[in-house]
Amino acid sequence: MERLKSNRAGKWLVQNPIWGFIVIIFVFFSLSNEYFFDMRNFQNILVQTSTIGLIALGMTLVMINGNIDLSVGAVVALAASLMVDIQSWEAFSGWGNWQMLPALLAALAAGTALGALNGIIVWKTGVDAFIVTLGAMLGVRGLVFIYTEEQSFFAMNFTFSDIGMSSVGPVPSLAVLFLIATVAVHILLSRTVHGRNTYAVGGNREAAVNAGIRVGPHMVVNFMIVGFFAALAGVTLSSQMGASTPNLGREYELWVITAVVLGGTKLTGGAGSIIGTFGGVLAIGILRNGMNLMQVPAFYVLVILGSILIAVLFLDKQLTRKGAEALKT
Amino acid sequence: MAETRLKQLGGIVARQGILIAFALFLVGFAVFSESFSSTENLTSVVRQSAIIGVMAIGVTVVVISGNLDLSVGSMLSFATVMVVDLHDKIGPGPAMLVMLVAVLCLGCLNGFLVGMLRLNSLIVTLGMLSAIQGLTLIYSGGQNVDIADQEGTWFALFGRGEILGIAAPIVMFAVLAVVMQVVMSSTAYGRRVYAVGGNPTASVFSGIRRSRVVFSTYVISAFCVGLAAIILGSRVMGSQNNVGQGYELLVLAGVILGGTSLLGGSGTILKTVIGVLILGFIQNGLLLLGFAYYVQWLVTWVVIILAVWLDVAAKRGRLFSPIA
Amino acid sequence: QEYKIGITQNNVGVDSYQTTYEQAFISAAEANENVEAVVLDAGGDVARQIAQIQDLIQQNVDAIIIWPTNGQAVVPAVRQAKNAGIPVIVTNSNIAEEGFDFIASFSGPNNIQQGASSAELMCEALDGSGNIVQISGQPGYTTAIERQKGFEDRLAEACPDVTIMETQPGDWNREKSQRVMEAFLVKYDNIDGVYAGDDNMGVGALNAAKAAGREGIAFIGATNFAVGYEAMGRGEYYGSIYQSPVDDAEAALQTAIDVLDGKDVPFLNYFETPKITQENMGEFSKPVF
Amino acid sequence: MTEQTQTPALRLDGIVKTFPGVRALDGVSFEVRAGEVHALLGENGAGKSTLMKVLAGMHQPNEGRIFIEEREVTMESPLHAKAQGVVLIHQELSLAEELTVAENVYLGELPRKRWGFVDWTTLNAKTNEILKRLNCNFDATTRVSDLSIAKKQMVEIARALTVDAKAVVFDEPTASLTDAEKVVLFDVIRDLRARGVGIVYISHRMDEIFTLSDRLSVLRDGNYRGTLVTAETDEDEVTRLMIGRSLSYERNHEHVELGEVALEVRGLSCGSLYHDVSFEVRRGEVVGFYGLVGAGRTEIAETLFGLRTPSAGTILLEGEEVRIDSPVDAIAQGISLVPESRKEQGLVLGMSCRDNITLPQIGDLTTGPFVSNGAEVAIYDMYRDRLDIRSPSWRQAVGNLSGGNQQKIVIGKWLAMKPRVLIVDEPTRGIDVGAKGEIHNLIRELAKSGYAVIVISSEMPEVLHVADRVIGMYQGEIIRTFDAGEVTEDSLVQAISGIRADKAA
Ligand SMILES: Nc1ncnc2c1ncn2[C@@H]1O[C@H](COP(=O)(O)OP(=O)(O)OP(=O)(O)O)[C@@H](O)[C@H]1O
Ligand SMILES: Nc1ncnc2c1ncn2[C@@H]1O[C@H](COP(=O)(O)OP(=O)(O)OP(=O)(O)O)[C@@H](O)[C@H]1O
Ligand SMILES: [Mg+2]
Ligand SMILES: [Mg+2]
Repeated sequence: MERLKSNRAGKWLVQNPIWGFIVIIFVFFSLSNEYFFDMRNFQNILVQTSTIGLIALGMTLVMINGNIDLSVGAVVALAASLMVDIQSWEAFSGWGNWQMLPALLAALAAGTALGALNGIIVWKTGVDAFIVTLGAMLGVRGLVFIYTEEQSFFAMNFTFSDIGMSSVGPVPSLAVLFLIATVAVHILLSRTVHGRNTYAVGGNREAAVNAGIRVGPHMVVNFMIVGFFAALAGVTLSSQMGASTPNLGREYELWVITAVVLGGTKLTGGAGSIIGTFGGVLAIGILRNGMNLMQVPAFYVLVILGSILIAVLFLDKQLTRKGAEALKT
Repeated sequence: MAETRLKQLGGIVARQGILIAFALFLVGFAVFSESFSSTENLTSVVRQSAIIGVMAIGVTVVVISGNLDLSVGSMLSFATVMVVDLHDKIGPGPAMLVMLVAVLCLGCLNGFLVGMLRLNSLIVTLGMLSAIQGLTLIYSGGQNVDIADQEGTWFALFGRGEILGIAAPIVMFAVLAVVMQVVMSSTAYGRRVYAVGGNPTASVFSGIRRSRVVFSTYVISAFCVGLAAIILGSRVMGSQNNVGQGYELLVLAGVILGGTSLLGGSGTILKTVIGVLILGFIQNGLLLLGFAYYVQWLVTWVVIILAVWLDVAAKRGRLFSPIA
Repeated sequence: QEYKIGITQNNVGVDSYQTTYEQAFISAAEANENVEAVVLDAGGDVARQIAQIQDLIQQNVDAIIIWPTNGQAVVPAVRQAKNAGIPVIVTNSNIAEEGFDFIASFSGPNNIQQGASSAELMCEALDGSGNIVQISGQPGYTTAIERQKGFEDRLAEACPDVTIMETQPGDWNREKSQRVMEAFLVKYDNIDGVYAGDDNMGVGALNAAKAAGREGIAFIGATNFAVGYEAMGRGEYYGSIYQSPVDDAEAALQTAIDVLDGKDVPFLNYFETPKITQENMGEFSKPVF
Repeated sequence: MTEQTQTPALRLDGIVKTFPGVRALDGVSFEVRAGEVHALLGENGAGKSTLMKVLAGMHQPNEGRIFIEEREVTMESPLHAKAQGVVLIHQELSLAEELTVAENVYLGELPRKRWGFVDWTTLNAKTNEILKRLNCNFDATTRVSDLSIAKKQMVEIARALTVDAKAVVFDEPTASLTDAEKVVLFDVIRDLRARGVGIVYISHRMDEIFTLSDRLSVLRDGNYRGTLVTAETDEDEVTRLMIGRSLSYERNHEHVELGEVALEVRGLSCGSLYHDVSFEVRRGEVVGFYGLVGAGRTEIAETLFGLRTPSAGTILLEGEEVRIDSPVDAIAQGISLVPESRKEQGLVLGMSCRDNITLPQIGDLTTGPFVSNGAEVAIYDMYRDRLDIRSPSWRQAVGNLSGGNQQKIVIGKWLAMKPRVLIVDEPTRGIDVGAKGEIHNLIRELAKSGYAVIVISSEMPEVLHVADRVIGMYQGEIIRTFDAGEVTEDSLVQAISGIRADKAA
């Protein structure tokens, strides 16, 4: 253990234990299942995790801020419905494939706007983000049902779903999008003033206020970012399906939060990273994919998934343990 | 003298924004829906709220100690399926006993992982949420369970019967609330829970066995789930594997509506009761007004935020948050 | 000749029907030595179901049976399977018409027809006039929508004097339905009948009415559950629609095998879902779920 | 002295600030000239920090006016205040732990490149410059969470040097600094003064005030008491102004009969923290532990209190070997520890004063299953009177008390346990002179009545004044033990720098 901590790679691993875990399950599934270790399967995993992954990128910012957004699942459904419905509006029928553009803009704008709304409420009322977005989780779902009148939408234009299934070279487009977004948010968080302020606001809100950071607008921006990514996830998900349903994205918030926390972001704010979040997302994706391929019965999948979440935490604890000298509190 | 008393009283009322919000809702619904304020309906709502309420009491204790319990929903499914299933096999008494033991074991597991091993409570209980859901399905084989003789069993008492002329779920809810309120406010144990939630390190430096306190809160929470399962099982006389799905967030909403901070160290049981009742009355009121379900969701969104806003605004003495 | 057949189900464990279906499917597959089954569950999540279809394509199964979590959303994934040369059989509830080109066959009950049958039962129970309330399934799910539509359309046609006073969702959940019914009972004192999207919810409504001491209400459900069957036996429950998950599962597997064998199969392969009432319940065995 | 001008850099006029139940400032006026160090004194809770927070825009005053260079201003926010040239170095650390030193120093004002990117080169260069000026041996890119408290305090101070300030307020900056760092800080302050900055300096340490300040003002119970020129006054006058009476500082060493050995430690080690530590404390005796930050004194105390597992050695209480695995064991054995960090380890800030004081013994204050309110309040009242705790009522949340009063609550909490062995770690950090004297007397009294007391302190006068024997520690080892008679400042300084008696002699 001590030796592990002394070299650089070891130190990195101690800070991001999730990647150690990923290596373990990766090796495990590769050895125990013939279909797992396959380029196409890896692509599948990336595409399948991209939905949760995109949202998790935004959620990381919000959670480092010390807030949370439970409404992302509902926003996914709203964005997906807008995306699929608007592109088939009469008004755009002459636009060819460009009919997707207004739909895309509307979907992303709706997500961003709802994020802004959440953020402004949190800022102005001082009500805990948990309760604000819990309300929004219900309310936005209500909006979805009002908008869709309970209907699922279907994209007549197969180009839409073809985009979702397309590839850039050997890599699926959605995977590329996800990877680009990951890098972008990583840079945002680690290199820009806004990103650094995100840590300050979450780590010590009073210090941030005293230092003159405009905490309110800052938080609103991060809520807008998570709203944007939730909407983007809705768009990519609907393009995988070429359709949307009003119940899309239920319980996504829980999985997203799980991924983010697995990746080392603190619920209390102030700490976390995109590399960690990416690891958390990947870990969940690999687990699900591996268990599908191994045909673990549905009931046991739940038990295994739950146990493994806890096991990862345990591993994390072991890696970061201070040793016998530590204060016992 | 009298004047200052009055002023004090005014100050106290002003700080209890949630009570005002609660009163406003009641009046509002009563104005718009005739059937709302009937005794029949009011008791019916409280009776319905008892299940969420009993669970929320347990979760409040967990939250005060600075942790979360998201596993209560699937634990409720587990417990209800178990007690209903065993009812016909070994009789109501033993069924309840076995179920309580099983649920307490799950609570101990939560408590061990969070209290003793100090693992992050959100992820632990999310993991348990999933695992217990799986356990339930494995236990029942995915089948619904039912009680065959619904009329003849004394198990009917808990969900359908009356005690001293009051619906049994209400009595259980009220008794539990009062007992836990007293425990939290007037016993050494309660004080320790607040201390652990308020400052875990300082509590250890004060000679409090932090691990044990955290452990115990999860046992209490599990016990409350067990009680809720008895009420639910008896009320429905059957169960399905996902009855409790989503309850964890509803329960938490009730707790937070009551003003308990997720950061731990503050909150009271009685306010949780009010929070839960607000949720129950909103749902019921909107249903009686005949809104479509999605309109109900929209209104709930607005109402929840308004209620908590009123509460925090009253506490800080100004409407908008001062942060820039 | 061994067939590898993959199935992705909607949401096993959410209710007994789906669970019994799965068990029936597995035992039917085991009984047939020519079939190796890959059984997956989407847990009600469209995205996960699509992922599972992709995983099945990845494993190069011979045929895919899909119980759609959503009739529209799975169409592109089904198209992907078709493009990979794998025949797709849809079971239980159909996919959207746009996807018909990509599937080999549908096998399952006709939910619109079921709703219509329930409406006919309701007319019968109320002698053509009265006030009723409806407790629908989980909003947004095809089965719920189709049954509601079938019921409402047929009711307006068959007995226009029966009025639906209000419809609220019961989410396929008995406790939720009980709560909804309690509110209905407070609100309306003239309820003559209740239509519930399945018997599980129907029995919840019945519980509420019994607790409130209200009598003379006709309860009609769908997908006859054991509890509904028993309540019918006690004379408390008017009627329901008999639908066997075992038939459903076996039909799906058989259809898949027939497709693989190159036999001619009808495109829409509905199986029988007869009305069941207190009168004729003797002709049916008690549902196993 | 230096080029003092007569224009006030800063003037406060009739400032009133009330909190629910407290009138913290009751019409305070005072002024600071450009190019002077103006000390602000007062008992704990007198309102010093509140006044400065009003000045820095963190609190809005109920009444009163603020002038910068005779121009009236309103301080809307800390940023606004900073823009007007007023910088406040907080009494309590206020840093974002996950960020680097540089980011904390320039928090809210990170230099930008295009597209909102941080200009790291400029940022780190500018920060390193400041750190160099402050003689800090850590780098701008170090993460703050990796720093010791003293170094964090230096980061806090570095913030004052980022702008061209007209006035800088230091609110107890030395509470957790070592002597070496203090010297650097004083140089920086003098440097600022030379540049014509008006400086407000808050401290409870008279020696600092007299070395550093040009003039001093005194607050008492939220009222302004007067301003004195430092060179023309003495400690006694200042003290009288502060607390209304003189302090009799008799050096308390009339010989006390020592009892039998209460606590004995033999060969105690804990990994790399400290090594082979042996000492004994008798009943009636006060043993002082003196050393530099990081010497391992706190860790020894924590081990005795069951918070660390020793890797070797034995602990004996009244001759019997004991195992102490947790604070619960320690308390049961009659050991109390007043911890080093009151906010993190000592107090539950959201709880009332009463609840904090009775927390360790809450299980014994019950009648039947219920906590007895009467017993609790009685304990609170007793220690409030004994320690002169200033709080509007026992219901007040501890977090709302002034720093010094918080410290008194922690001490009261552990005195109330009536321990056999009392360990106090930095007991008077942030405590005013009056209360400090009281606490010292209290410690002596406790010893006299048969307690064994260990005092850990980084203040030499404190150890010398209060302890019968002094143990000097250096890097986890006991270098030398001094008896009451033989201890001198010089020998102590040698010991804590690692120079052993034999070599020194
Ligand atoms: N936020 C607050 N709410 C209520 N009372 C407060 C608050 N802040 C300060 N006070 C009260 O105001 C008074 C002055 O406190 P302040 O912190 O200014 O004292 P101080 O002179 O800095 O003391 P110390 O030397 O102990 O730091 C105290 O009685 C304190 O309890
Ligand atoms: N920032 C740090 N990073 C790593 N180790 C540290 C750090 N600060 C202190 N230590 C180690 O911890 C041990 C004791 O530190 P600590 O400052 O608590 O000692 P102390 O004697 O109690 O000093 P004081 O009471 O003055 O704070 C030392 O061995 C020191 O090397
Ligand atoms: Mg102060
Ligand atoms: Mg120390």
